[in-house]
Amino acid sequence: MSSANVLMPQQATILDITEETPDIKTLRVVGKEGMPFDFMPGQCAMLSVPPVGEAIFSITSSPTCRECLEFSIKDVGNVSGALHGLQPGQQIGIRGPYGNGFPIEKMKGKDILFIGGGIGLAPLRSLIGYCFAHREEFGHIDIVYGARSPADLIRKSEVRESWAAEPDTSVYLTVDAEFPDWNGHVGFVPNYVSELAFKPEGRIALTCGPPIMIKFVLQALDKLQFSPEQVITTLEMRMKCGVGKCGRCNLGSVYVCKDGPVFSLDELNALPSEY
Amino acid sequence: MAERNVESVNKVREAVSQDLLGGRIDLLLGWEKGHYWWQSRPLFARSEADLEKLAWDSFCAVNLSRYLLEELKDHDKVGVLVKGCDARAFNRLLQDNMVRREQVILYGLPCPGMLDYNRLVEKAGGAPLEITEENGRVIIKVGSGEQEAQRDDLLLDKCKDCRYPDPAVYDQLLFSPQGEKEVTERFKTVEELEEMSAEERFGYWEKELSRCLRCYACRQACPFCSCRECFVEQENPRWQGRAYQPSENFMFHLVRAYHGTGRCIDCGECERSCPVDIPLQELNRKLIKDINELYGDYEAGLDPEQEPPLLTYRPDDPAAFSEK
Amino acid sequence: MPRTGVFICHCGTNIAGTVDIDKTVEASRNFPGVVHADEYRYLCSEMGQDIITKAIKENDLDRVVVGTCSPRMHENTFRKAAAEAGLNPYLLEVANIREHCSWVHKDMEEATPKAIALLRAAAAKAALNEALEAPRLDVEKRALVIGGGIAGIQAALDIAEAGYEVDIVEKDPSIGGRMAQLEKTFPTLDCSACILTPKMVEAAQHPNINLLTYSEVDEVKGFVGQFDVKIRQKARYVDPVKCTGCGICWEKCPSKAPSEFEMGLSKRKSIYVPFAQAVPMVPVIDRDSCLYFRKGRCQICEKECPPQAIDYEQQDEIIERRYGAIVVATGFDQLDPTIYGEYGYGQHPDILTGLEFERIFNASGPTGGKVVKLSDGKPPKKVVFIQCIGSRDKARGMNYCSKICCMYTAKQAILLKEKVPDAKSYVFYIDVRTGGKGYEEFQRRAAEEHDVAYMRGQVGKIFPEDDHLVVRGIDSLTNRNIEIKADMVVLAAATVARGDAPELGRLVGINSDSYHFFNEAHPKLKPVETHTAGIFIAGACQAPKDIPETVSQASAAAVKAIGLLSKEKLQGEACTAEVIQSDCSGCLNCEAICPYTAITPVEIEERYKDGVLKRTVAEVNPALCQGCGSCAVTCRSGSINLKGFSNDQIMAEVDAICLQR
Amino acid sequence: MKKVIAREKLPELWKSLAAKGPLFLPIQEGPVVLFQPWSEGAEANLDAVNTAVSAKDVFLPREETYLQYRCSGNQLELIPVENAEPVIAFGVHPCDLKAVEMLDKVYLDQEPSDELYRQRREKTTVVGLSCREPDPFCFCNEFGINPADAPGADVMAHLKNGLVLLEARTDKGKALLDQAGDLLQDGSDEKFEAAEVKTADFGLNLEGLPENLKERFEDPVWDELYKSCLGCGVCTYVCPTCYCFDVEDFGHEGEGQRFRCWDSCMYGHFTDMAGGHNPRAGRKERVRQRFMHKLQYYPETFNEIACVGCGRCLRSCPVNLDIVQAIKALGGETVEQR
Repeated sequence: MSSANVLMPQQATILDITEETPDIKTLRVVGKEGMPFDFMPGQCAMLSVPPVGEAIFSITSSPTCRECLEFSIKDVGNVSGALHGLQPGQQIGIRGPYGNGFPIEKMKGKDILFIGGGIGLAPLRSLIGYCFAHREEFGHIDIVYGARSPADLIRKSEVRESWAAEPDTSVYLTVDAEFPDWNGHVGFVPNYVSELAFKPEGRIALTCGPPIMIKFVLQALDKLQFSPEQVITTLEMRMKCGVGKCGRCNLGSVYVCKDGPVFSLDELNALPSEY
Repeated sequence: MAERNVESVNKVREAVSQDLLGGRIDLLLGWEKGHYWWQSRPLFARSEADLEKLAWDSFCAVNLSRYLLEELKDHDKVGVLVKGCDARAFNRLLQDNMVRREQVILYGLPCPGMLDYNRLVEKAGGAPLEITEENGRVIIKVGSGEQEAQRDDLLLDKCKDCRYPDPAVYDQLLFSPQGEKEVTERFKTVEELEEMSAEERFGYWEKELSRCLRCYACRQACPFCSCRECFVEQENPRWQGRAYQPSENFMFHLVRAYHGTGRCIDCGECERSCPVDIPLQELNRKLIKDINELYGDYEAGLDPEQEPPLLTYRPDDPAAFSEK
Repeated sequence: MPRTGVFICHCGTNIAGTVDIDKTVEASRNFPGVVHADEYRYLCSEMGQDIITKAIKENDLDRVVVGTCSPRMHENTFRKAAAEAGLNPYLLEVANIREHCSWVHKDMEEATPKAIALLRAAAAKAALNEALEAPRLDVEKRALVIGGGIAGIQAALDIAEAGYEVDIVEKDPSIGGRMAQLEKTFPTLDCSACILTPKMVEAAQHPNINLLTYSEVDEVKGFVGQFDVKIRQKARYVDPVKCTGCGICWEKCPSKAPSEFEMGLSKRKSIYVPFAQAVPMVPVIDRDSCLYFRKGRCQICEKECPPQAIDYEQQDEIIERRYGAIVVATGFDQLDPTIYGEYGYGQHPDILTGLEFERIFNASGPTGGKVVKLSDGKPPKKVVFIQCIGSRDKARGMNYCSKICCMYTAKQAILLKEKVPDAKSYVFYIDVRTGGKGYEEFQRRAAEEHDVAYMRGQVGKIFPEDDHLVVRGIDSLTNRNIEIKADMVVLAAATVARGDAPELGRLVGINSDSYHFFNEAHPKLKPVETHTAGIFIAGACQAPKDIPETVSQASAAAVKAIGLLSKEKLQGEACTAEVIQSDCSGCLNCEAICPYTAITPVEIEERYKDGVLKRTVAEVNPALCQGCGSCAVTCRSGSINLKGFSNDQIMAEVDAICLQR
Repeated sequence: MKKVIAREKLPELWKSLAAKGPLFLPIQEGPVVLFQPWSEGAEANLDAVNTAVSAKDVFLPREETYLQYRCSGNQLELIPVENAEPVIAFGVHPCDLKAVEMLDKVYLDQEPSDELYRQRREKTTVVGLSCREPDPFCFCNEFGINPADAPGADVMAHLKNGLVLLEARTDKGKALLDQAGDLLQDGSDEKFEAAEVKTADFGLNLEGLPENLKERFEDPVWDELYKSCLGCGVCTYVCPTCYCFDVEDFGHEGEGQRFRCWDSCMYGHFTDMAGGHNPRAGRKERVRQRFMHKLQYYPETFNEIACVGCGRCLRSCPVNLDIVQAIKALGGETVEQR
């Protein structure tokens, strides 16, 4: 009964590849018979490129998209590098979904503040898509998204045009420094969040990005009087199994691959700070 | 042994406490007793209370020099107790630019060789309760009585063919030197292996290495393994795979041995650390023997000023390209 | 995935005769990343290069693999073809399926899979190739010539005439070398000194030439265009500026030593110039025999010297200078024939070597130009010349032919007849070799007009008997034993490399053959170049040579040096080593092993806990690095990569061969 | 079912059992005893108190291939590899068997269960072996383990007076004894009880230790405890309760296998992320992880300390940094001992 082997990937095919930034590509992946599996925003999947191996990536498409899974992948390691080298039509391995996903029930009826940086938009985008598809279940949506440079912003046109056009939605883009072709906001994401002075009342803030950005976003939100339960983030760890057994991604007795990667700040505060 | 032991520990303690408590060193690397009387483990002493735990007995096998790699990041000046092999290990690190001489004070301990618990058990025919040492003899107390044995027969393998029991480098020598020892059997096993046919030898190593767990204790204990990132862990290229296959076993052990060519100080810590008793020292000694035969006698770690044979070119080196 | 094109060359039948080209092309199509494969009869031809250039453009190739001869032959050709199509030349990879495959195999069944494996490896490596840029380097417009014999003088004059500064380093007190020791030259019988000394003077007076006599090269660092050389100018104990060359000092000097110039056949003073026409005409004091230096008293030369040029306190001086090119012209030595006990050399004053006999003819030589026996001062009536002493002798001497002996023996026999008309010469030879313009005629003249008896055969023993030397040999044509009662025996001792050639080669960074003659880069096409860019060789330091050959080679070397010096910038090595400093543990074994002193320690700062930790790591100077890769293989942690041959590229090649389906 | 066999007849038994499938036994391999498949000529050693490496190899092999891939052009074929076969593990001591129960909790009880492990576990017949004389390194009593009995065994074996007493306790066990047929004699008359065995009193007080440790993640004790650690993986590889693994491919772009193999939390690369960040970058963090896992994280989830007192880390750690030292440093000592 090998189909029950949790480590066994299934076959999938790359539909197409979009170059987002110099080091980020978005892969659209489909299983043998359509969607490889159902999932919730914030969940991840293991992609394999033999003989290089497997690595875990967050799913960036919304579960409401039923054609394929999307992964925005930054070229930082062996597997991501190998994925970057592939062509559309190439078959790969996939298994999942892994992780807990975002706490959608808890978010319902609230205003939602998304704070993303660089590749950190990947998991948030899945949830943003979900929120737009279930627009009536959520209040006002604010999206703050930044990157080092305009070239490092992913999904630029989608963020600027489609998202900004959604009802009751505000989009704030920023880049770290001045660039000739950029006439938007300039400054680090955490500072922008402080400037925008979001009110904590009835609001849930979700943030994802490089560790240093998250650190300062959390400080900014704290200053804005967000309580730890209102702040949600996702963690990244090295993972091999995705099912809480291989022993890498634990924080105390909690496994990020299984019990995470989404944690509210109060949950995180109760765990050893080993991430 | 008890009394003599107390006396010598006191002497060591006296020597180091002045320096540690007087602030000449920030940390002393020594030994303390482990869970059992036959175990002495590393001690990181910073206070008088720490020094109370100091041990110097027949079980201080752990090489302390290697800890300098980490401790010198946190301390300006570190004192280390060094046996013959530990001192050569220090020279090894010195030659590899891993330590700076002026950051370290070495307290030299001429070493009579360390005892092997398993040999005690073997000799005593059961779990020994206690030992007493006297004039090269060891009296082992067991439940049913006493057993006497020659100390030399109870030594750890790594100490059996030790040629230089005295520290080659020190700032202060704490006991009178033992003198260079004549070793006769150092290359005996290597010679036996050399006698084998290539197939036999391959079979021998395939079997011995098949036990390897890839725990890397040999590497971690080794004073010549000082790379920041071992080839084993490198991703690009991926030299070493994790599969427990003969090819991967050979890859690890042979490459590691080659990295020690002309650098291995023959301290035997690799073999002592191996949980499945792979005769790693035979690999190292084969290379030591080859170096000696090809480039003249060379004892790594003895003199840090002497240029390592593989880093020096001499016109009469064998197999020079220009020779007929 | 790269887009790789594979191109396979038939090389006529050189490759196609042993490798199934069609199969190889077919197999190449299935290599990972290969989108195009083609073949051609002669890929290095213009047509062949066009095929590559076109295919790159048409198929949008970003990697090229050529299956051809050794990259040493045509890598540049194909790189240029790739560059013409707009591709970085370093994205091209050569699979050597000729020298490494077709030439060493006979069986097509075996050679074809091997060619495929080599191509597969090259494609795997090419996939990881990166675009590289060769640095552009400055050229120091000055040349160094090591050796002041005829080769060095000629090379220096040619370079100087082209308008570049040249320094000649000569270890003896005067330039001139071996040619200065010769009496006459074959086949024209010009007086050697008469044709050499004008060149010596010209060199000394040339505004672009700087003579550094009594000097030796201590150290050569750097690389083509920028060699940094340390030259030790040995103390002469004579101030060359004050000295007028009047000669009073050596006239008055009371102590003597054997004269090197006279091959030890006569003595010179302790303060001396080696020969009468020496350039510069500035004496040196030989410390080993000088009374003052040995015993602290004498000082006659100092007292007698009119311009007070003697300076006992003089020290060796180190000159440091940068050169763009170096010509090595250090000449040859003569084999010491004492190893052949049967010839009795060294045991009787009338058994001489060719070079020693040469001095006997010379007017300023040990006998004042009178051809007489050294034993009794009487002219020799019967002289036996023995050829191939140490040459063409596989067992005890050198395998090679010393090339000049047949001719100088003929010359000496002729000269002997002129000086001692009733003398009779006998020549024992293996073959008489007279390749060269007018050489055969000259030798004939000796045999036919000067009463020289040529005997094909070998001499087994020479021993003195009464007042003559008995030479016993066999005439191999008639198989008769021969015994000649000779007055003098001249041994044509082999021409050998200088004793210090291996050391100099190492110092300069050029290699030599098994006899320590310096190696040319290619025996036919690069006869004066060495494998080290910017270093050229001329004269008998490369192989035995006569004067015309030496001079032509010197001019050739000069032209190469001039070509180099005339460049504004040089293209440096693109494939240099680089240190991954985050992984480097700083053991600096690479520094010890680097032959180009291109690696130096450097201190870097790293984050450690909450602070900063300083540590030492290695750094490569890409201008000095020649891409030899020694450091990369020495580095245990793989923290050094050679660009173009990085660890993962090599591993990709190995994997492609080992893991082949 | 109770059976007996004379000790000298054991080789015959091995031969008969091994004919049907792999038979794992403590086997003398040169200087060490290892749990390994028996083959003709192998020297079984049932007298060894503990094998150098635990019996977990049988259930969670150091290397296990579960996938074969083939690649051609764009196509990728993923073929599952089935390799669990009926296996007999003979001579598993109570501590090692207790450890297998702990692995069960992770691999079977905790969702999602691990199919590779389940298959091996179910297809393995365990013959437990009571301990006659403990080693000085043994301290299983501290964890309530009786060295004389292994409750989870399919067959419980005792060595007694030149005899081996075998008692089947499960259907699998009965089947095994049946399989041996005539080689075994009826043992209903024998007294199937091992003599009581006591391991040394290490003076541990484990009461409440996991709870106490919950607050001690940042405790200064870690700043000292880790120092002697060399950063090798001996402790984790010889440990019967360590179960971390890695997944790796072996092959090339054309074809190959994927396997999982043991890994160790003591290695820096264990948690090293592709971007370079490492949450457990230092030896301190890793030593803390290992001991906290045994003494706090595992107990928090499964209600027992993940140590069975087999003593292998006490024996094998090259610098004697063992779990007893850690427990004591963390306050798990009886008052008298302190």
